[in-house]
This record gives sequence, C-alpha cells and structure tokens, in this order.
Amino acid sequence: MFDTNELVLNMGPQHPSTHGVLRVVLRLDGEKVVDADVVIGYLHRGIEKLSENRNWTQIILLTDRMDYVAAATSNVGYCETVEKLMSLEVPRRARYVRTILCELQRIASHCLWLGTHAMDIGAMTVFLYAFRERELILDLFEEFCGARLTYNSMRIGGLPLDIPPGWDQKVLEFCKIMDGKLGEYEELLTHNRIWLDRTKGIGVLPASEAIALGLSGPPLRGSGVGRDVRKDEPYAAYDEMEFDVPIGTAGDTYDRYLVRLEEFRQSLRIIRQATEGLPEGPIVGKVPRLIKPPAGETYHAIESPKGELGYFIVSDGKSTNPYRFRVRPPSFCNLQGLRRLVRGHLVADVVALIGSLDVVLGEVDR
Amino acid sequence: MGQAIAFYTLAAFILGFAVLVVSTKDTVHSVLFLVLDFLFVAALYVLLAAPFLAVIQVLVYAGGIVVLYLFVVMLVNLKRAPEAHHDPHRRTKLGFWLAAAVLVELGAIAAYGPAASAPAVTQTAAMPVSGNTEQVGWLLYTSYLIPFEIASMLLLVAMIGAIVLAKREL
Amino acid sequence: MITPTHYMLLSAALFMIGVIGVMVRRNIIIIFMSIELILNAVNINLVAFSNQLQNVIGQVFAIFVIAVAAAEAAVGLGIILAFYRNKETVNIDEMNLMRW
Amino acid sequence: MVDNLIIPLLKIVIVLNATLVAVTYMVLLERKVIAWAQSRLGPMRVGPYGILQPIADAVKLMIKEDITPTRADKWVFTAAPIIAMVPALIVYAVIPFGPEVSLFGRKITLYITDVNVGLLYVVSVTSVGVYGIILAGYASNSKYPLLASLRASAQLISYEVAVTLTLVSVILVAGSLSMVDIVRAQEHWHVWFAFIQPLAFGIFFIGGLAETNRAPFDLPEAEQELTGGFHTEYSGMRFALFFLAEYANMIVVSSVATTLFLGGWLRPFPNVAALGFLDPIPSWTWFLIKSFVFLYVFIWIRATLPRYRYDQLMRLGWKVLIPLAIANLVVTGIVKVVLAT
Repeated sequence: MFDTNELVLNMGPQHPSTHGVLRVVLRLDGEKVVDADVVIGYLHRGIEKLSENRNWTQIILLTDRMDYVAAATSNVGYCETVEKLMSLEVPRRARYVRTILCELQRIASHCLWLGTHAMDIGAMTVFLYAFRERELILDLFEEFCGARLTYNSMRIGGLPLDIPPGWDQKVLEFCKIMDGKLGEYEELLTHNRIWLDRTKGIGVLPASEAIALGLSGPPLRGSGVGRDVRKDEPYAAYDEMEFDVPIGTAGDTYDRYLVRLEEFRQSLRIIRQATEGLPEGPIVGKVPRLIKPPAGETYHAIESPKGELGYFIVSDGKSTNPYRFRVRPPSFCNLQGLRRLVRGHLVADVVALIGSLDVVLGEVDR
Repeated sequence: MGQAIAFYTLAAFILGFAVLVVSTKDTVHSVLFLVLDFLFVAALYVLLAAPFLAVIQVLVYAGGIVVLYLFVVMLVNLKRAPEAHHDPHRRTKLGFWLAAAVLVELGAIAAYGPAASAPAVTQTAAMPVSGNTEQVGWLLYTSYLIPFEIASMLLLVAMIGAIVLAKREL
Repeated sequence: MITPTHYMLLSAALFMIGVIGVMVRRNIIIIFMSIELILNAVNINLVAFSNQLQNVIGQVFAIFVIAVAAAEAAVGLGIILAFYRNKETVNIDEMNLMRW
Repeated sequence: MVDNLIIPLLKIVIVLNATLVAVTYMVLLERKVIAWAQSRLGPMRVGPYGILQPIADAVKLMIKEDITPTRADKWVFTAAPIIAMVPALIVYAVIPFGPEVSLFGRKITLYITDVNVGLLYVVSVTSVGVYGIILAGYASNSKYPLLASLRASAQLISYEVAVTLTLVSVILVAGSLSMVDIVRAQEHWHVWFAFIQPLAFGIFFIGGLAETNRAPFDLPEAEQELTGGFHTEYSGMRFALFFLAEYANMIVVSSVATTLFLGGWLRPFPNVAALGFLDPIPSWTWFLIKSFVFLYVFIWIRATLPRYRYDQLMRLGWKVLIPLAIANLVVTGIVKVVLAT
C-alpha cells in the first residue's frame, strides 16, 4: 500500500503480544513483512556470569529466573548437570517426583502458551480457560514447595523435601480434570474455521530448515523431526515411562499447535504412570555437605517445555562455585527461526508466529 | 422567512468552506472542509425538497468519493516533511484577478437580474408515482434507462481503470 | 423570498471558487477537489430548477453528474497515485511529459 | 407549537440520553457476559454486582489527562472522536421504537421522524462515521494508528457494499425506504423478513459485525497486533468518545436489524390470535428485547471466536458476501416480478 517506501515498524519492546520485552523491527510493504530484525537483550540480567560467583546450591535459585513459567524444569536440568559432574546417584523416588514435577510444569507452561497464543489470534476465552487450569497446577506446586512461580524446588542429589501426604492423589485428580478441559480447548480452536485460516500454512518450516536453524522442542517436532531428549537421552525417570513423541507433518503453525496439544495428553499419561508407580525410599542421595565437584566439564540437556534446555558447566575442582556456567536456552535458539518464519507473511501473522515459537524472554536474555 | 434564513446560512457555510478548500495549506484539512461543504450542499438539497438526492450526496460524495481522496492524500503525504504541503507554484495574482472578475459579474447579475421571482411552475410531469424517491426512480428506469445503463458502464470502466492504474503488478 | 436567482448566484459563486482553485493551486489533489466543487455548483443549479419547475428531471441529471464525478475521482486518483509513484510529487507543473 | 417543537425536542432529548445510558451499560453488559463466558465474575466492586461500574468508568475517563502527541495534527486529532461519535448518535432519528401511542390525550409517535428515505439516511450517515477512524489514524502521527485506520477504512467501505445490497433486497420486499413502512410491511405479510430473506439477514449480520469493528472482525483495534489500533494515542475523554461510538454503532446495527428483519416493535407472530395475551405488553418492549438479543449475540461471538486476518477479511467481504448479496438481490427481484404477474 505504501508504494515507493517500505514502512519500518517497530514492534516492541513494549507491545502486548511480543510476550515480554522482545523487539522485532519489521520492514513492511503494505501489511506484508519483507524482513524482520529480532532485537533481544532487554531482560539480560547476566545469570550465567552471576552463577560463576555463587556457590553450587545458590545457582538453583538463579535458574528459576530464566524460564520463569517453567522454573521446576530449569531446576531439574541444573541439578542433574551437577549430579552428572559429581557422578551422584539420585534415589528412584526423587527421580519419579522430578518427572512428575517436570511434566506438571510442562502442562502449566503449555497452558500459558495456549492461552497467549490464542489471545494473540483473538480468541480471548481460551486464555482464561487455560489460566484456570494453570492455577490448579500452581496450587499443586504451592502445596509441594510453598512457592507458586519461582519454586527453587530441587536440590543437588534429590529433593529438598518429600511430597506432602495426599499430594499424589491430588495430582491424579488434576489429571482427571485436565483430560476434560483439553476437550474444551479443542472445541474452541481445533476445528474452528477462523483458527484454521489463521494457522494453517502460516510459517511453514520444512524439517531440514528446522534442523539447520537449530530449533528444538515443539517447533522442531512440528516440522516432523521426532527428536525429544526425554526419549533420546532419558533423564530423571523417563526411561521407565511409556509415552509417544507427537510429530507434525506440514511444519506450520497449526501443526505446532497440534503437537503441543498432544504433548498435554502425553504429559498427563506420564504423570499418571509416575504417580501410580511412585516408589518408596529416600529422597536425597549421598550428597557431601560441601558441594565441590571434581575438576571437569559436562553438558547435560533435558526437554523443557520449550525445547532442549542444556547446561554446560566447567568446574575447576578447587572453588565452591563453577568456573564457567553456560546455558543453552531453547527459547533463544527457537527465536532464531522467527526471521525466517515471518518473511512474506502479514503483520497479523507475526504475532501468531511469535506465539507458536513459545519463547520466554527471561530465558532468551538470561 | 425561515426558508430565507436557512438558505443564507447554508449558502454562507457552503461558500466559506469552499474558500477554505481551495485556500488551506494542509491537504488533509482541505479534504475535511470538502466533506463539510458537501454535507451543507446536502442540507441545501433537503431545503430544495430533494431528500433522495441529499442522501445520495452524503452517501456517494461524503461517504465514498472523499474517503478516496483522503486515502490518496494519506498515501501521498506519508513520508513528506510539513513544508512539502506548501504550494510554491501558487498563481495567487491570477486567482485574485479572477475573484475580482467574479465579484463584478455576480454583482451585475444581482443588480440586473429579475428581482421579482418567476412564478412557480406547477407543471408536474405525468407520473404514476408520487414522492420524491419514487419519481426519481421512475424517471431513471423509464425515460432515462439508457443513460442510466451507460452511467453504470462508465462506473465499471472507471473502476477497472482505477485498478489498472493503481496496482503495481497485475 | 428565495428565488432561483439566489440559487444561481450561489451556484455561480461556488463554481468560480472551484475555477479559482483550479487556476491558483498547483497541488493536483486540490485541483481535483476544486473540480468536485464545480460539479456541485452545477448540481445545485439543477436541483434548484428542478424545484422551481416541479420536475424531477433535474434531480435525475444531478444523479448522473454524481456518477460521473465518482468515475472521475476514481480514475483521477488512480492517475495521481501512479504519477506519484514515478515522480514523488503531486505538483501539476511537473506533469509535463506529454507536453510536446 | 407543542406538536411541532416541544414534543420532537423532548423525544430527541429522551432518545439521546437513553442511548448514552444504554451505551455505557452496554460496556458493563459486555464485560459481564464475557466474564460469565470465561468463568469469571466481571466487575463486582462498584455497587451491587458492579452495576455502578459505568459511572466509575466515566468519572475515571473524564478526570484522566487528555494527551495530545507533540507532532499530532491538533485540530484533526480533537475532531476525530467527535466525528466518530456524532453519526452514531444522529442515526437514531429515524429508528422506530414503536408505533403511535396516545399519551396525555396526544398521539405521539415512538420515533423522532419518519422520512421516506429513512433506510438510505441510516446508510449514508453511518458511512460518514468512517472519517473519525481515518482521521484519528492520520492525525496521531504514529504508525500503528495509521496502519489500523487504513485497515478500518478499507474494511468499512467494503462491508458497506455488502450490507447496502442486502438492504436493497429488503427494500424490494417491503416496497419502501421508510423504516416505519418496512415494519408495517412485515405486519402486512404476517412474517418477519428474516424468514423471507434469510440470506440477506445472515449477510447483514456478518456485515454488521464487520462494520462495527466487532470480533471476529475487530482488526482495526486488534490489540495484539496493532497495540490499540487507531486510538492508540488517545486518552481520557477523547478515547471514551471512540469507545462510546463503537457501542452506539453496535446498538444502531442491532436496532436496524431488528427493524428490517425481526419485525421491529411487532410482537412475535402478530397474526396469531392465540398469542393475544401478549398485546398488553408495550410495543417498544419487543423492540428492546429483540435488539438486546442481537447485542447479546454480538458479545457472545466476541467471547468465542478468534480474529480474522486482514486479507481473509477482505476475501470474505468481496468474494463471498458481495456475490451472495447480489445473487440474493437478483433472485428477490425475479420472485417479486413473478409474484406480481
């Protein structure tokens, strides 16, 4: 519509649907996006550098602040990395509880994603429905560790405390509720003509490109690549669980949506198995009083709700803090796909695509 | 009396806004005054017992054509500094001469024109319908059917022409 | 008492304002708007006489005038846009490619 | 004097005030209904069940600072909300809330005026409302409002075509442009035009949603894409005027739909004598009930559906609704001619 000049539109850092302080500089031809520059760093707090000056236990608290909608997953990832560095054995019960927490967290995070994604496309009711169910999970977490957002709920070598009595029953009850609510979301969206129009064929990403961009998690699986750290390199108790890894076919926004919806179901399946088969026993392994891993380096990845969350830690074996601490945040890596995805689409699709990548800026900027 | 007050008020507004249309520097303001002008012309049509035409005037002129103008002005003015709104090539002198000539002319007409009103002709065309809208419609679809169809063809051609002109690649 | 003369005077004044606009302004959009004013002046005359003669033919013609004005605006503005795209100006003095 | 001046003036004052009150309570109704749809309570703090919320909102908006951006076109920036609001209000002049009633020994019509170009008047006045949006976007001197106002004007203009075409087929059936006569025609036919012209009704409804910028066609104010749309830069009372204009337009669309398609002030099945016990209910009540149902559906849709994309919206308008409306018009004309011969 603007013939001779391209319009440069600054989306963010203060914008209702960039999910935080993401800034996207769009170059528009009319409403069509010619190019996009993704500008990040507005939420940088230097967590990686900070961690090099904290002792090993204090870092758990910092990992909460990365992916703040899935804090427990970050905790688990970090603790397992340190355990790997120290070759610590984690008791089976602790591993089971970790699995339950991770999957509850995945559902909570996906609820938030579903709500905001639908809200971006204009379906406001789904947002509140999804938050209603997320609330139940937050209640469960509150009962488990006392916090609702930044849990700090993991300790190196196991759990800080055992699950409260009756908690596992509540988890099972939640699973039952959630089963029904998933149908509600699907009713509002999955076969909705407008939703299909808005998501099908938007941001198509073939498998080869998704791999080349280094995507992980649902955006990668939506493109048809069946990579899931839980299956490929099992951690916690995932090797004892039975679940499927849903993959998409077309690699568009709709497939990424379907993949995440199926992940809801698989997560519920895992939670049921883990809760019902929860073994008795200690919750903490044999952990020395002063945590001081031997010199060495390790990389350990887990499947966070957003994708592959990896920690690379170097220990010099002398001090009580890591020598080098580096995170591979899934949001950051997935966000690299945005520029490729939005080209040639309309402004309205940009928000849908940001939503379908499901980034959390706390994790992108760290 | 009431009619005279209405006429003079409307005429004052019509002429005043018309002057503003051609004299305002900012093109968007000019377009706005044009809309107001058309609305007052529509009011004049109501005064002249032509309500259908008045509504058409608002619908087509104010609601359609001028919106088009506004669009074009917005597209054209988009990236330009405010001084670009100015009109460096104004032929002001010519304009004032013309204005003076018109004033003289109008004065002459007013002075020598028939002061007495012509007797109102009450010859009504024989039409099977009454009411302004019905009469206009009747004429359009009987005596003036062919011009009407030609007008619609003209609009179609104009539409296609505008699309061809304005679209970058077909 | 308002006679057709009054309407004719009004119409003539409006017409001349339009003509002056065409002569004085060099912005092609303003010139187009002045032409719209001229067409409206014509319409006022037509409707005034239609009222005087108690005959709606004048109004029918006014409708044709409006149709022509709509067509003119559509094509004219299309030309302006195409012109602006090539020359980045709306000044009519620079529209001299076809002069010779 | 009394009949010519005082009663019309009184009617204007009453209709204007009733409209403004209705508009403010529309906002509350919308918040409440959407809240119920989303298993929330909605406003509960101001007054019992939040019924005084509109007053609190109004006070808040009025005492807010009215910001004009530095490089905005000040006059146009101020005029735009007024231009948006005025057409939405003056449409009520021709909407018939009921037939004649006698009050204090006088015959009073429950409409301000009945002009014989009533329907065209509605269409033309609402078509002027688009200026408010375009000018707001232009005058704000900001990119989001500009994009939104271009969207809005394109949307309004294209959906106006479809809506007007459906109105033409109603006019064909009713044989009049006067709103009152259209209702009387439905009385005469013993059926609501929604049943004679179901397609026109559907297109009018969708077009009405689009013309009032309501979900799923609320692109111009798509908060998630264009922040606030054309009123991003507005605050205080000027913002409130845009807000009120939107809701006033909603009420206009539902009133027009009620008049044209749902029999206006007529009670259900006006020809069935068995329902005669409904007659004591004043006619305007029916009008209000029908309009209310319409407005409720508007809100319901907003709570349910996602938003269309700009190009999809245009495609729907030009490639689906307008051809359908034209086909409907042609069929209506043919049927009318066949029935007449």
